[in-house]
Amino acid sequence: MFPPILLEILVLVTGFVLLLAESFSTSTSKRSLASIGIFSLGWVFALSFFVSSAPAAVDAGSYWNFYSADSVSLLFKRIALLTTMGVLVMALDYESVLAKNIPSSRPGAGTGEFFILPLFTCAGLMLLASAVDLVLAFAALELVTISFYVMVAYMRRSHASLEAGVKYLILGALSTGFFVFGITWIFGITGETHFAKIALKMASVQHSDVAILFALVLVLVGLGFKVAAVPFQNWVPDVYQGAPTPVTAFLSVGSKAAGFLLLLRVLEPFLGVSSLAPKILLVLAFLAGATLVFGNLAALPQNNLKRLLSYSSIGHAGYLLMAVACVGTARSGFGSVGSTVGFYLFAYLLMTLLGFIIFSLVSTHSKGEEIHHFNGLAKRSPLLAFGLLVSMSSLAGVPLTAGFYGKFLVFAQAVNSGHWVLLSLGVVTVGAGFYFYLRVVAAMYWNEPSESAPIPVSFLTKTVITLLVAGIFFFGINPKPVLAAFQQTAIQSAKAPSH
Amino acid sequence: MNQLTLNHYLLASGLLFALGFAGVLLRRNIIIIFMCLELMLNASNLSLVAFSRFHVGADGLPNYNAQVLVFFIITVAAAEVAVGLAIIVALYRARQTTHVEDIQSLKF
Amino acid sequence: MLTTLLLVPIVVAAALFMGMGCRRWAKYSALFQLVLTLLLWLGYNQDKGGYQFVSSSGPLFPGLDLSYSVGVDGFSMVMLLLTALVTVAAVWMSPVIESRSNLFDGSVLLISAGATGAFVAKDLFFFYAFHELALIPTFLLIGFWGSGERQKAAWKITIYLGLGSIILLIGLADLLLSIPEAHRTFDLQKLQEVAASHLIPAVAQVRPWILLTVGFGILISLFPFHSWAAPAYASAPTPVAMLHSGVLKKFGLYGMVRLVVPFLPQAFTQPVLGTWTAQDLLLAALLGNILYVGLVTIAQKKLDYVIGNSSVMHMGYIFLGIASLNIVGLSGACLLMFAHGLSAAALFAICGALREREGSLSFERLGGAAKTIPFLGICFAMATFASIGLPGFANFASETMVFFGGFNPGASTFMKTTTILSLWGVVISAVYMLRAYKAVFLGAPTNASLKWTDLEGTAKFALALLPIALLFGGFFPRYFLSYLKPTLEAALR
Amino acid sequence: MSPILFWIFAALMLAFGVSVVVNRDPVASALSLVASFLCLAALFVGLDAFFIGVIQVLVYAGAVMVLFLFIIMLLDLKAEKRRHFNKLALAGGALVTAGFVAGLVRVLSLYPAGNQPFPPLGVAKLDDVRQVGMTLFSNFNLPFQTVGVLVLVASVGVIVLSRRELK
Amino acid sequence: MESFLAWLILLCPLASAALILSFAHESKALSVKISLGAVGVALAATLFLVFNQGVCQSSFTWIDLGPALRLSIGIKVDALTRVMLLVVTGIGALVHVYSTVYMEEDEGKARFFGSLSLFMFSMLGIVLADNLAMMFIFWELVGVSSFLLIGHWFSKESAAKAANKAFLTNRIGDFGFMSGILLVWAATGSVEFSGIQAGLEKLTSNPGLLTLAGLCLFCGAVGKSAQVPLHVWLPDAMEGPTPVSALIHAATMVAAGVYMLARIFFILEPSATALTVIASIGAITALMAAFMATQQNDIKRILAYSTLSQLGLMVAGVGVGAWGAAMFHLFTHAFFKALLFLGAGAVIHAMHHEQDIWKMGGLRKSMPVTFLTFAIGTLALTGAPLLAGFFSKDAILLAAWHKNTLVFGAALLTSLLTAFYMTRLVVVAFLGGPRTEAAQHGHDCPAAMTVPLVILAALSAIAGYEFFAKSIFGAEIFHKVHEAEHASIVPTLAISVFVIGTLGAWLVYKGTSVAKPAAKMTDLPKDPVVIPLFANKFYIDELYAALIAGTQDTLASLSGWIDRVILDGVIVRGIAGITWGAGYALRLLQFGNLQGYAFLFGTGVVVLLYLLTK
Repeated sequence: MFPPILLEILVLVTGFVLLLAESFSTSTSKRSLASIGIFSLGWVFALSFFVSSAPAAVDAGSYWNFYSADSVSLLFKRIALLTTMGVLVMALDYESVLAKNIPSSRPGAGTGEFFILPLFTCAGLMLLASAVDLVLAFAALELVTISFYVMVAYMRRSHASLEAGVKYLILGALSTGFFVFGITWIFGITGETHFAKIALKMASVQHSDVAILFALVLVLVGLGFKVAAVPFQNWVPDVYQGAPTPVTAFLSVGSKAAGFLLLLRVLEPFLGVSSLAPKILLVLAFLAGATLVFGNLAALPQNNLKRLLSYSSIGHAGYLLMAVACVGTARSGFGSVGSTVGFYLFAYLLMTLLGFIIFSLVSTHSKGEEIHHFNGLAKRSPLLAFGLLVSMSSLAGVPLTAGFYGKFLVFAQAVNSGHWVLLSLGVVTVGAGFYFYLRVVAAMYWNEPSESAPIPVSFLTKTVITLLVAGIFFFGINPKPVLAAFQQTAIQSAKAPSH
Repeated sequence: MNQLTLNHYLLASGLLFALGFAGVLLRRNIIIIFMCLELMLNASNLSLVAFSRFHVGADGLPNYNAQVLVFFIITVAAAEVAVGLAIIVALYRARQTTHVEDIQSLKF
Repeated sequence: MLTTLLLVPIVVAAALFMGMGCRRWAKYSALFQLVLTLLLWLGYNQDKGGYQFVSSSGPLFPGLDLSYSVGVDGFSMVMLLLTALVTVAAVWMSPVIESRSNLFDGSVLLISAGATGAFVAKDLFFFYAFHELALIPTFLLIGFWGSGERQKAAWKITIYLGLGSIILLIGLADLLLSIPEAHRTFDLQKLQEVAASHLIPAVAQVRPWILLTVGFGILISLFPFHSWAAPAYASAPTPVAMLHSGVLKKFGLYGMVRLVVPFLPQAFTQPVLGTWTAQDLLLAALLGNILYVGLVTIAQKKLDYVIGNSSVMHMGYIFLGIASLNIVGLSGACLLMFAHGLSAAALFAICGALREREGSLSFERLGGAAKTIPFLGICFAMATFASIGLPGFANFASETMVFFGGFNPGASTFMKTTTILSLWGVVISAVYMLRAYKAVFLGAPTNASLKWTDLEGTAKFALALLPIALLFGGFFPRYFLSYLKPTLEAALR
Repeated sequence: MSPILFWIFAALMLAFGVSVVVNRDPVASALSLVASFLCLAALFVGLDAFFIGVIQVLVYAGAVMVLFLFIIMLLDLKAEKRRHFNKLALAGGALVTAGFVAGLVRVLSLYPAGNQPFPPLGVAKLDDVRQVGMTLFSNFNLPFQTVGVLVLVASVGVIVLSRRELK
Repeated sequence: MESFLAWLILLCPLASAALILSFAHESKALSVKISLGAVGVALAATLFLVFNQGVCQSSFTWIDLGPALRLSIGIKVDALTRVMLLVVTGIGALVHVYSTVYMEEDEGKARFFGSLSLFMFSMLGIVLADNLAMMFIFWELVGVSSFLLIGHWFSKESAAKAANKAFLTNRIGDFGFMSGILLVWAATGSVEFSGIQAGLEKLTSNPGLLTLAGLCLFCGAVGKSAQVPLHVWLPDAMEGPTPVSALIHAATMVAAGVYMLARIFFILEPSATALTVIASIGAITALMAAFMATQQNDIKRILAYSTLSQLGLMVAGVGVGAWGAAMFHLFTHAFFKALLFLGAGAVIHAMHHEQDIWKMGGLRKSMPVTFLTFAIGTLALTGAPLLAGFFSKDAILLAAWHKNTLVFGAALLTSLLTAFYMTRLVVVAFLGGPRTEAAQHGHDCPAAMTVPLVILAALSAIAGYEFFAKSIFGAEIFHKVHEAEHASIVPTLAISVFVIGTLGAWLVYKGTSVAKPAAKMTDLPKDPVVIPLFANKFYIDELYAALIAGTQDTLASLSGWIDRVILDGVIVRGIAGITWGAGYALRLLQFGNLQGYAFLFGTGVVVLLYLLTK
């Protein structure tokens, strides 16, 4: 059994080594960097099953105060690793587009860092997964955010990429401002930054409700931005559309997963306080409802698939928030909210990644992102079409796919908590979802292609697609491997503070 | 007036924060907007330091955890400025503008 | 055994999707399904009753009793037989497909597999999930290979059913959560025992009742959620229309009997809307199916729409049987599911065969076809007779039970009135079905119809299976009831 | 810190803050920013956070302002010809800001701890640097390392984004 | 033994139908053999039962749901059953024989015989049924077989229409019948005749319910026996082949209603209201149909209306409490009406499917056997003394005389009219000279057709006599026939109306029998109101057509419109449209301006702030 921090260290070391290699190598092709990255991450992923998982003890040695390696953290680390691997695979296929959009004298130059930065992002996500202290959480979150700033704006010849970069930068910094202000207040009220200690303080010390709620609003704003909750979602469609597709996928999965994990961890100490919990949950429900409706309905008239997926990403944030809004109020049953969110994110990882990989391939090849560029894909490239079909079905929540399980759990949580208004919004949005997701399927299967040549797909990509499809079905039938992580989880419900 | 309380600092900090936020909403030059964001971050720092001084520990020292956090925030802000300005420069090179109304091609 | 039954069509479908195999594979798969189902049917010990051929994977969900487990009791056995019969007829009668026929056949098999799965599932989750397996294939099939306004119809059915299933999902969750935690399980067999101990208080039954009834109701095309059905069936390719109206739609009814009746019996008598009880509302809705949709059917001028609407109308009878909440009505309803499945499938099959011969199915362009295509004519006549409830066919036996059930001495006045009014529906259905039969098969042959050729070879046998099964059921309803009775008695306990 | 000093520095800080927001000339804005931060540093010192005050001066006056000015020069940004605040933006911005301030004031008024004076320190003389350093390198080592990586990423990013011509 | 025979009677025709329809539908000869064999066996078994006065009861369960509901297919042979059995199998057998020739050239002969066997099965089922549910089953089945047989020549638009009409009209009656069964079942807990009888007091304790149940059950008879207002199908049913008309639409199926009423008389008896209604409907039917018959030109239609009228008489008989008399009339009527139809069939056959009596004439000479038998039939029907009809009609009249003067009057008038229109038929068709080419070349048919005529003529002559009828009816039922106290005025009146009617028609129509161009032959006397009213069947068909168009079709198109426009268009599409529109509107929030986004962001913050800290 290895110490869990080894995982982050290995990822970072890989990053350093590749950085050095990039600067000293004379080779024009940077593809091998990505391959090494994927390979290493794969090893780290494998290793993650052999680390000793242990939750952080509050008063253990100073170094580990902030770092928890419970099974939930491990699950999220794995999510991060898988996402990054997927992103790197996509990045390989995306190289041609990238090279065209970087001002350089030689093709392929300047792409190297694009393959390396995700490793650092990944490390940031992994650290975030383990962070049980606001300081580490802040540091790790900013590591992730800053690397995203760079990656989003990476294609300097593409006006869209730059515009997305600037928008993300400004709004991201704005949200960071709020987040930091919120942290400040939390610290100010409790005098602590460690979640568990905050919880203890909340349970024992007299405090001012209004001040705490003020702090929480600010934190919620910051995290709401990360998870794309309405009304802090504005950046999402524009940035997703402008960013290089692999980065979009990364943002959509990684950033969101991080945001939700942090949201749960931050809220946990406060939901235990009976005078606060109803108000917090009300706000969460409000956010959830707005997010659900906005994300899913605004996607209806969308013709650009990438933008459609970004609205869809908002919509899914809505479902996740719906689950979060159930924290602590539920009659018992159907596992914890944490497990619901965790599984949903995991499922979301599989299906979104699959969708983006195929989208990236097809849009690169047919030079367009509109839905009509996917016309007749079933005839041109059946595998891609089937993959996208599975991805869209899963996103829409068709049973026997992982996406359905996620949605099932969310709805069950909401029923359990009696959120009937949210549920009725949920019904409408699921209906809308069926429409816009299946529009893609309809284009692929009903329409005739404008050109018949199949789209070339590398072996690696094919393998990844197959694995993702298999994963979607497997976890759509048997969610146990993922859910098991939450059996002895810290994020249970507010009723039982973790330590 | 005679004795400084925590609220004095918090109010000052809050006003600075609001000022920064107002700047973000009003100014159209991205660089200025970015400066305003720095104002907001530093407003938090003021609060944090005030809280740090407020939470005197059993050992009679201010709560240094908060000061460390301030240190991190300053560092992060600096890094953010660096990257942000690089992006702005890249934007300027490509589009010869740093105005927000010139970058709204991505919409709806 | 049951897993094999389920996996064979899925595997064959997968193979077909990957471009392997050909149409014959699909046909053999369907045949295999029928043979295996018949073996199961004969192997099922109806004296013992209960779930048999059970196998389970062990829990799949930490903390919850959810597992992949299959098993059949008498009721699911009957539904399984229906599935197998209709599948064989659908696959073997399937029209010639020029474009991407592998995808077509594979999708059809998937629909069948979905239905099979829903009926063999012994776990609530998989019961629900398998039903939805058909959603996407249906969408693809109607949209690409359908006729008329196919894309519009495909969208409509998909979104409508999608909405229905999500409401249903919420209802199922609500139902499960209403059960005290110690008894909560996804296992249908255990649920049956739980239901028998009536753990849900009467007042708490109303909300899940409404959710489930609306959810299932949408899937079953209960009035006023029926408007998706007729256009979808009219546009759908023949096998889809057959499987969907014949088998898949029964899923909702199956669910009503499996879940609503045993768990929420007291909800029926709880006031919901003013002084109207849940039962009253259901009765009003089913009258909408029988009388209103019946009249709508009379107004149709195309064969496919007549049959599509008639299929909606007949759901009313099944609901009447369910609403009566007694063994007589419930048995009638269950047998009627079987009977209606076969007769609707037969009608759609013939409708499809006619469409292959004549593009439009509007009455003014058809006539006198019995001269040139007597076999289809006879089958159509038999299916018509069956569907309008003539003795000799299973439909009659079951409708009789439904009426007796609805008119049982303990029934409320509204219930009895509804039964009598439903009885009038039998007249209505005779009006439109005979009108349709006359318009298509009787009278002077049209020029076009003189060139038609009758069904050939295996397709003939495949089609004939359906009326034969109907006759069998009509003559020996007891045989089927011996399968159904233990389940239904348990459900009513 | 004596209240007088607090009032002076706080007022100056806010005044320069206003100047950042309203100044037409970017250079003036940048200089106001630094001035504001210097006042902030003074407030830090007044709160016995000497080390942080020093860092504030070093980082902002020394690095960040230079960076801003450098970029302003590099891009050759001119002062805006006229102060064209969009009326709508002005109204909206004012409204939102006012709303936020109102909320804040309300929270402060309801925050009991806020009305208490600062407790006296238990030691006569603070060895501030040592204390911060100890905390940073012991308890906060892991976040510190993380921030280190962050800085690395930022520098890589800056290089990537601003390389003019690639090899 | 008895029950075996009874089952044999029931199942033989079923087996025949199944065999013919599934295997022998390609071979005419084989199907004829099978069918004849089946009916022969049935007849033989029936004769055995009749002569041995066999009684039996046996059943097997069809639907078994424990105490809640148990429906069985059961047979019960008693005196009443035996009478009907004999009528059905006897006439059935004759019609089968007759049909072998009559349908010789028809390409659907196999189908015809299959359907005929199916009919035999269904009809025998009604007769043998020991419970209402089973009776209902076979009730419906005779409807089907009648549908198949009426629509035998389905390529003919009118035949297809008539088949549908017959079926649907019957369905309406069956709706009432089933409702009645449900009412009775709900009250007494049984559908078996014996069970109902046992639980009858539960029903009689509630007179309103009793009357309702009785009338609902009667609805079935109204449909099947073509009573007003559901009589419209029977004349149209003449589109079927003539043997079918003879068997189904004259002798047996249409009489099933009367048989059913006799069976359930014990339910009707306690309700005076129900009986009065039944008597009135019967009387009205009898009278109306007789009026209509006087102005028909189609030989089969005249007979059809006559059937209607006689059925009305029988129903009126039941209504006045004389179910025995009604059954007796049913019995005799079956023979002479079958005879008349088969005779008409012979004429039609000979005339190459000409049915207009005005295109006949003088057939007396060319078709002597047919004429002779037809004349016997006519006399029997019109109530000529010493023939069968006289006795049975007399029994009904007698009962009515004691019970209900109005009914009696109607019945008497009906008899008068019957004598009139039948004489008119005979005079116009058979006497005088031939009016057309075809009529000149008439000829008697082959033996297979004439022998049944002769047999039936013989039976028509003797069926009314006590020695014959009693041997078949059995003593205890025959006693019911003549329950009513004798009143000598009744036969006197009956004979006088017979004489008046016959003479009247003779006088009116004998002049027309001189060979004249057919085109000029019209009915006499001229009258602008009454005659068209009779000729057009009181415009009831038109009334119904208008009624259906006015209610059902309007409702249907209204519902169709609501479904299409309101439900699907406005509601479903409206909801979809609103959702889509909302999506479109929400999308506009993504207007691309960074500061706008920041503003929204800030608004969000403020809103949350107020939500939480308010």
